[in-house]
Amino acid sequence: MNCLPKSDIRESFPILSTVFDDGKKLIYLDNAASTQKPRCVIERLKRFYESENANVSRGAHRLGNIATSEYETARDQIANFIGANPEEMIFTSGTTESINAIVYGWGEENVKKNDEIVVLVSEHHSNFIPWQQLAKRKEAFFKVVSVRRDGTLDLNEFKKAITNRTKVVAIAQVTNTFGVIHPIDEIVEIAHSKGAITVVDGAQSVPHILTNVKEMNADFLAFSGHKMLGPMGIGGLYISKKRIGEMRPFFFGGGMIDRVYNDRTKFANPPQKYEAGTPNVAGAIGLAEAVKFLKKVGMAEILDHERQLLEYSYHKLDGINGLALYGTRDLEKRVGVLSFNIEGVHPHDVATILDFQGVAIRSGHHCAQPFMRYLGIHYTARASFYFYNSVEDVDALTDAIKDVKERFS
Amino acid sequence: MNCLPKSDIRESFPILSTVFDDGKKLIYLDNAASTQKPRCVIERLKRFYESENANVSRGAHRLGNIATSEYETARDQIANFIGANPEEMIFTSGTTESINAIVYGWGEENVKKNDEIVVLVSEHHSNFIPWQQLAKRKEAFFKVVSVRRDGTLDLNEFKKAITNRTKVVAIAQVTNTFGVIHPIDEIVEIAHSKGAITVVDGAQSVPHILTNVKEMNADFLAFSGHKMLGPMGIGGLYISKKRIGEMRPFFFGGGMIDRVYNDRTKFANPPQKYEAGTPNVAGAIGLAEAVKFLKKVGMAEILDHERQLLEYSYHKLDGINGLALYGTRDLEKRVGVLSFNIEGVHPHDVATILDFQGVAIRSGHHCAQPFMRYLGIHYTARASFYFYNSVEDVDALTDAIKDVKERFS
Amino acid sequence: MEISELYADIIMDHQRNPRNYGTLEEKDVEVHTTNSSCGDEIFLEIKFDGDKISQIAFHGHGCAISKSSASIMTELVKGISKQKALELSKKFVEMVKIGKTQERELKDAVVFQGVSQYPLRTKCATLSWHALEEALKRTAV
Amino acid sequence: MEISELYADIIMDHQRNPRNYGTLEEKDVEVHTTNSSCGDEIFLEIKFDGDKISQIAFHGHGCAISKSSASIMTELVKGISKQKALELSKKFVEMVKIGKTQERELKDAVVFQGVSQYPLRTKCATLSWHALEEALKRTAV
Ligand SMILES: Cc1ncc(COP(=O)(O)O)c(C=O)c1O
Ligand SMILES: Cc1ncc(COP(=O)(O)O)c(C=O)c1O
Repeated sequence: MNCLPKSDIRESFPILSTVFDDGKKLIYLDNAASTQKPRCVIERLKRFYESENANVSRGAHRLGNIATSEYETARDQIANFIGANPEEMIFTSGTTESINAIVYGWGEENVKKNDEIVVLVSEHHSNFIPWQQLAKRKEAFFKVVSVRRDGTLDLNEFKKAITNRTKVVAIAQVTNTFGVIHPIDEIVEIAHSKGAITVVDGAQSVPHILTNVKEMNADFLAFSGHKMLGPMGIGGLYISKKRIGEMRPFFFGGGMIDRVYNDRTKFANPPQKYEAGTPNVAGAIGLAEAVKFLKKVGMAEILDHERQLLEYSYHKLDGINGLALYGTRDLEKRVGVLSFNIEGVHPHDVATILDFQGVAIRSGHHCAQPFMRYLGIHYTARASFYFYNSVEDVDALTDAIKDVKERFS
Repeated sequence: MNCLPKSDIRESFPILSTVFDDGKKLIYLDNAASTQKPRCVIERLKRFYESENANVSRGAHRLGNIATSEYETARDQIANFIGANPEEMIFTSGTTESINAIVYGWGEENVKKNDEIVVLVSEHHSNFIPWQQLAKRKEAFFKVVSVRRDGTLDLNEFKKAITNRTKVVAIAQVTNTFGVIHPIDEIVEIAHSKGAITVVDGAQSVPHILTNVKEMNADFLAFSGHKMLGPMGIGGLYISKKRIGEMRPFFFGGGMIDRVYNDRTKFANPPQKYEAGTPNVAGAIGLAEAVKFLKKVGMAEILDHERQLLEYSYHKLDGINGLALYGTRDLEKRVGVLSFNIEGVHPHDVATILDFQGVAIRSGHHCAQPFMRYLGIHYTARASFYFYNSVEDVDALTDAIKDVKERFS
Repeated sequence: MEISELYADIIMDHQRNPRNYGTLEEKDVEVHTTNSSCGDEIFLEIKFDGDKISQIAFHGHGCAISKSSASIMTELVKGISKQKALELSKKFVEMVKIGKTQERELKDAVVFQGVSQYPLRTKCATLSWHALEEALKRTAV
Repeated sequence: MEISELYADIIMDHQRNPRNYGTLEEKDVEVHTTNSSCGDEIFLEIKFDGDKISQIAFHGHGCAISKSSASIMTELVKGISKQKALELSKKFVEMVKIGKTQERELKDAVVFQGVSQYPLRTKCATLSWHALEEALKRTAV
């Protein structure tokens, strides 16, 4: 299995050569929702199921040994990718499960009445509702901090919002709506200075920006495999050494115990303690393969490429009458997400009309209703790039946008 | 893709033709831990990632439409397989998550101080610890009902254990230790007659016995895809119409909402309400393919075949000195699980020595420590059959067992 | 299918100039329905004259499909009986589900046949019809 | 590898007739260690003579690998200094990890080289050695 990205990276992704029945070519610009999978990841899954498949850890046979050692090697590689130690990273089904796991495993025990939980108004529902509901259960304050209309955070405003009563600060390093990169190091530092713990939603950052949890110094980091070339149904949660002692298991079951008595249970050590039941072994192994691919492409190169596409998009679209482009103009503070609206045209219509041309984008509230409401808009259309997108893809996008404008004018 | 089981069913499973480096052929008898995957399931995953991959529901592009409709079709087919309506079945990562979901979504709200939660001593940890811990949090009584030493349940004893204070009865329809089939209809009826709700752990029954949740009349049924030819990381939870109203979402995030405000959230209708975040679309589709395969083989034929292998095993092993075969001798009350011990030989050694011959079995407490302790044994060795196992597999097993006995005598 | 089939002239016309758009001074029933998969919403108001829909108006926000569908729906049902309106609604919903219809009564609404190819957009086309059904149910005797 | 290599005569001999099996009348330290992945457990008791391990005994339950390994371990460390015992332990653990060793001092314990091919069983082989390390740690000054 050669996983080296080909000179033409697109060829490593079978789906990218899709031509639909009507002759339209697929131009996939919905990467913030889910990325496509390189051949090596698809083949790795196949190989696992064809020659290595077994449940992990508790078997004493050859396949069990292979599955177990591949699973733990996957953990090593993925943990290493985010700068963590293997025993600090647990596998989950994705960012949503990871964040809910923090809420159940850490929040239920540690958040008390009158504590404050702080999020930004621009959070994805997966990093918003779990905290909102926890606050409700605990009679804690759920504090929603505003951002600027361009999606960026005013650090001074943020600082004022953090008090000695702040127990949790939960923030996406990169927003999925506008692709804005928040100054996560400063945010973590401010939160810690008041004694709050920090939860970083890395769903949109880990796939696009080199991540090092130790430098970031966050207490928790959540991410999804499917947004970074990996299979669906697998993701990760980093738990710092400091927090792991305060966290109770959130799922109970097989594989996470030392001894079970009728009246009590002694749990295993982390990471097993937090991984109940049969894990998604194939998913973990597939994600490890994805991470290898990303490393070979290079995280710096990925971000750089996305920025270039973003700049090129602005170059082609800027100044068009009635076209709103959202997010800060300082593109250094952005990953390759382009949210926009065409005056008088509902973004669903934009998406459908683009889709006729084979251009796949997303439209809607992007699981960020509080942010949309705050901005006074209902939805946006959103194109999101990854390293396999090309300048030609952007041309197709921008031409199609112009076509919509004309059609509706 | 032709998924019709070949005349020789084994050929549909690529891994079953494995020959290891040392020339030993794989004889896979660890199906209670995880089953192998037919080619059509593996190919279905590949095809999804190569030509259909996208996030579901919220996209307005072609791939999103395909993924969404395949995902919902998968739900229809899998729900139908267990006799449920699609809106009564949610996808989870497996039995363990399903049972924990019941505990968080239903148990936290409905179980009160001094209520009783009833399980059998023979439950798998995944259907034992979640309830034990819930009872602890709620100051409820956790009642562990004994079974006979052969693994069967004395219904009269069970009846006595159920009182008007019993709130939950959580029981595996089939035990993973000895493969004993419990009279689930009667159990549910007794529980309901006292007003208790019933949670059926179907991890070992759904793959082996035709399941109809409506006839069974249980409130909840949990099962795992990987134990029934499906991919890892996917499973299901049936929630009866009666209970769905009492259940709050257990995971919060994208895709399960109607409206999100800063201070409150209005949730979507079931099943979406209980499926937060990006689902394991590929897993669901793969499991639907697995279910199709099972249907073609025929559930009655599967159980029948397993019984024949079990009877043949007993025929070959019965009466051997120092060999303990566990579980009721009424093989009509069993699926194809053979738990045993050789006097004076640790089951880990049994498993390792069998593995030298290519015979893959499992040894240990099988995530049922309370049951092992109750029986006064530490572990058993366990061979577990599925429909693709043959009489020759059983011969290899029984010959190897005899070999171990000699080696250690 | 071509873009021009789904975004046919007639649809574009209704979305630019929706008929019966706004509110009624006098109304017997008002319904607020949302499309939870995207958040679009419609407010539908009806005044009856005996069993007949004598006046109808809608407002809200939505895409071209939902807006034009609402506009065409109000034109279709204005002046007809509740019973007849319900029948039309069933026929419309069936049409966008299976992608075709024989029903001439649906008149201009037949342009929404093509939406069946966009399962996620069928809800846009049926939103106003569902609001209508809800309104009729509420005022049923 | 053949079965007879992992379940070598010497291992089978020790598992049938474990040396130093049982308890001590007088002991300086007792350690209870479990292999959480399978639940096997060992109780290890030691009596020191100054810095030397003068008496040692174990009991508990475990597989042939863990039992014979414990038996061989007790024979190896009886009569030697704490320091020396710790060094042996490190060498043993290293050996089962990488699957080979040059260390002649490990004597009969070298039969456990093959266990490295069974990652889940290496813990069986090292269980008693970890108990030993724990015992020595507890009695360190
Ligand atoms: C009876 C029973 N319940 C629950 C489980 C847990 O299933 P999973 O590990 O797939 O979550 C198993 C499988 O190990 C089982 O056999
Ligand atoms: C910022 C952000 N957080 C959380 C999520 C949720 O991730 P998942 O759906 O993979 O659980 C997403 C993706 O939709 C996201 O973009």
